[in-house]
Amino acid sequence: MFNFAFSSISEAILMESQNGQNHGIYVWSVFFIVFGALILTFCIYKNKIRNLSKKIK
Amino acid sequence: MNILYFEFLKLRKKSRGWLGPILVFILIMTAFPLTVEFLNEDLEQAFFSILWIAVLLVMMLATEDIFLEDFNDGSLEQLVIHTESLSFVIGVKILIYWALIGIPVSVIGSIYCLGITSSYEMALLIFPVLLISSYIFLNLFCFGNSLTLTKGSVLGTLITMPLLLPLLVVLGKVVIAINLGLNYFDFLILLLGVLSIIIVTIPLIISFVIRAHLE
Amino acid sequence: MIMTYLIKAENLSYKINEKKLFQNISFEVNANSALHITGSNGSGKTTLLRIILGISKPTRGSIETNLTSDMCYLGHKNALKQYLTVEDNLILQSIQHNKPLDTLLKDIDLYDKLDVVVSNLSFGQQKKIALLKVFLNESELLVLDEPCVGLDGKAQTFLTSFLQEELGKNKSIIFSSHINLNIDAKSINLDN
Amino acid sequence: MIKKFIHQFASPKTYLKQVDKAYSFIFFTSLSIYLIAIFWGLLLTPEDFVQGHSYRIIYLHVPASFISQSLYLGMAFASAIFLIWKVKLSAYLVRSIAPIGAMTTFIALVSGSIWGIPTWGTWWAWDARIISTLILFIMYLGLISLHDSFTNNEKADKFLAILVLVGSVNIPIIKMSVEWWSTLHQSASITITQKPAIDPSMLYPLFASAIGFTGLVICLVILSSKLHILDRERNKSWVKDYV
Repeated sequence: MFNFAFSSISEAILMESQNGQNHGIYVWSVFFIVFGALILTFCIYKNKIRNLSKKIK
Repeated sequence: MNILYFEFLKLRKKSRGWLGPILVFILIMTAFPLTVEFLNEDLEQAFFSILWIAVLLVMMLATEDIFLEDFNDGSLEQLVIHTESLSFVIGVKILIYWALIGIPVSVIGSIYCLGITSSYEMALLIFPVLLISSYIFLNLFCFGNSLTLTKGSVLGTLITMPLLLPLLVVLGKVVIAINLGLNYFDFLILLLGVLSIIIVTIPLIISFVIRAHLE
Repeated sequence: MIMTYLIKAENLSYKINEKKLFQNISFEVNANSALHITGSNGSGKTTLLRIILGISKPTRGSIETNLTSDMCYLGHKNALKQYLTVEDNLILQSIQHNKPLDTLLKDIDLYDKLDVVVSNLSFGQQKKIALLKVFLNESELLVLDEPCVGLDGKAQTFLTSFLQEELGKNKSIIFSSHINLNIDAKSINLDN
Repeated sequence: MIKKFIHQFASPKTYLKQVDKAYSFIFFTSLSIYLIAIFWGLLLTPEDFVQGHSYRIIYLHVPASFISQSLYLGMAFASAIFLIWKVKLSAYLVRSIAPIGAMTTFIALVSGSIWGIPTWGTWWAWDARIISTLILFIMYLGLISLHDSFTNNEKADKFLAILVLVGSVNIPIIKMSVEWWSTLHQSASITITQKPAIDPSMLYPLFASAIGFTGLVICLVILSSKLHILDRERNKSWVKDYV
């Protein structure tokens, strides 16, 4: 259960499946989209709150 | 009784309000065959989807300024002050709109249906469905337009259209049911049930919204 | 005779978007009396009238009414359908076509305008038609928002004398106006 | 009684103070849970027999789509409280949840779409759940534009709450109807009533990622509501002290 499913980093990036297709591109693009969206939203809100606080002061 | 007559008078004398949507409906239904190849089969396949969308669009256009005019000229204020039940008046208003726009559109829709499928049975069966669905469309668009009263009907449509999708699914299924000779009356009862819920609730919600607008 | 109030307001305040419009307005309107609401533009005269009518709710304070009939209200918007004729508009306002109406129409020079579409009339003429409802009212309380705007001198005197007459008929009036009408009225000012 | 209690407890001022205390705790806990869960799910769990490695998208996709619907439920709940008890705070919450809901729905939509390429062979299928997610996305945007189109905020709050409630009645109907219309999507892998259909070793990280993602989204809602409250109450004296 806690063993790596991949033996090397390049394998983890490519994620070659049993049917021979490389699924890495899908998995990692979703990964970056999700994290990108999260980070972006956090940054936007933090920034907006900071600007508004300055204005109110 | 008075309210019924007043609303009738208001709409009947405004021909762009009721004749306009009907003519637009006829135009859409006449224009669509021009976009498909001149073969009856193609026409028949596309006909019903065009029909439902056309009804939807026309009801959207018809309700565009249903409350806006009364709001702008101050009639709504008078209504709120003088009537016991605002929701009843709103219900009557929607009924009049249905009688002057929904019913003619349903009749014309069935005639087009007869013309394209050349089946009397189909036209006959589709008529009540058109009547009920146009009434439901009207109610929901009225709700959307009452929310966005002064902000234009594009926003109203944007927030109402998602609410209408289930109805479109049902309408699609009705046509299949008629074609296969299946449980048509079950669908009719389903639609009637939905309509009876909507007839009661939507005017209540709209009257709440309108009071909030005037506040 | 026991004086009972028709409308009693206590400490009314109103806010829009957290901004104060007016605060702590109190008044009482009895039968046979008039109340003149004054104040500069944007001081909340119309809002106060709408609170009295029950359309808007005050942010703070209370208002009690003691009426047996609907109020008769004429606001900035005259509630006329622009695309209908004067006659149809009168039907919509449940005004019967009878003798008193005819004499009234002659008094305000509108007798020959009955079958004219409202949008073809001038602002003042439209205002007069809207006022017909006030002239023929059967309410205890008249609420008028700037009734004189757009009226010519003749119509203004007609209106004032009508209102003064109404006061004698056990009716009350609440109105807002920049012009001082010749009516015996208490007045409150909304400016601080 | 209840009304008084709610009003006292749910003043924006106390809300912000409480939330500020909890914020960093929620943020760091859920962030670490989420990172561990994603690491576990993306790199440690075994390959799926049918879908290959592409199934790993489940750890990113499912939490987002679960949250996007729960947020709407939360909005409906807050709207009801607002309309019944006139609690201002819940009106603020409804408005501040909407953009976060739109964001998570967007993530669910895009990740599902990408997941569709290897598994269904197409990035867009006229499938029930995709359609209802798309509709949900549009509804969120509609809610935001409805609120923003009014300059009188009190009115906007009321209309938004009404629309959210009407929509909350309609969302299950939309889901049912489009499901009835056609379906291609695999049925939900985990339901409350039935035993889960996937292997526990794949399930635990899924739960963990759902919890972590929920925590992060809660943090976003906190930030969004803070922004909204400060904006709406900027003329009040406590805001100046707070800032």
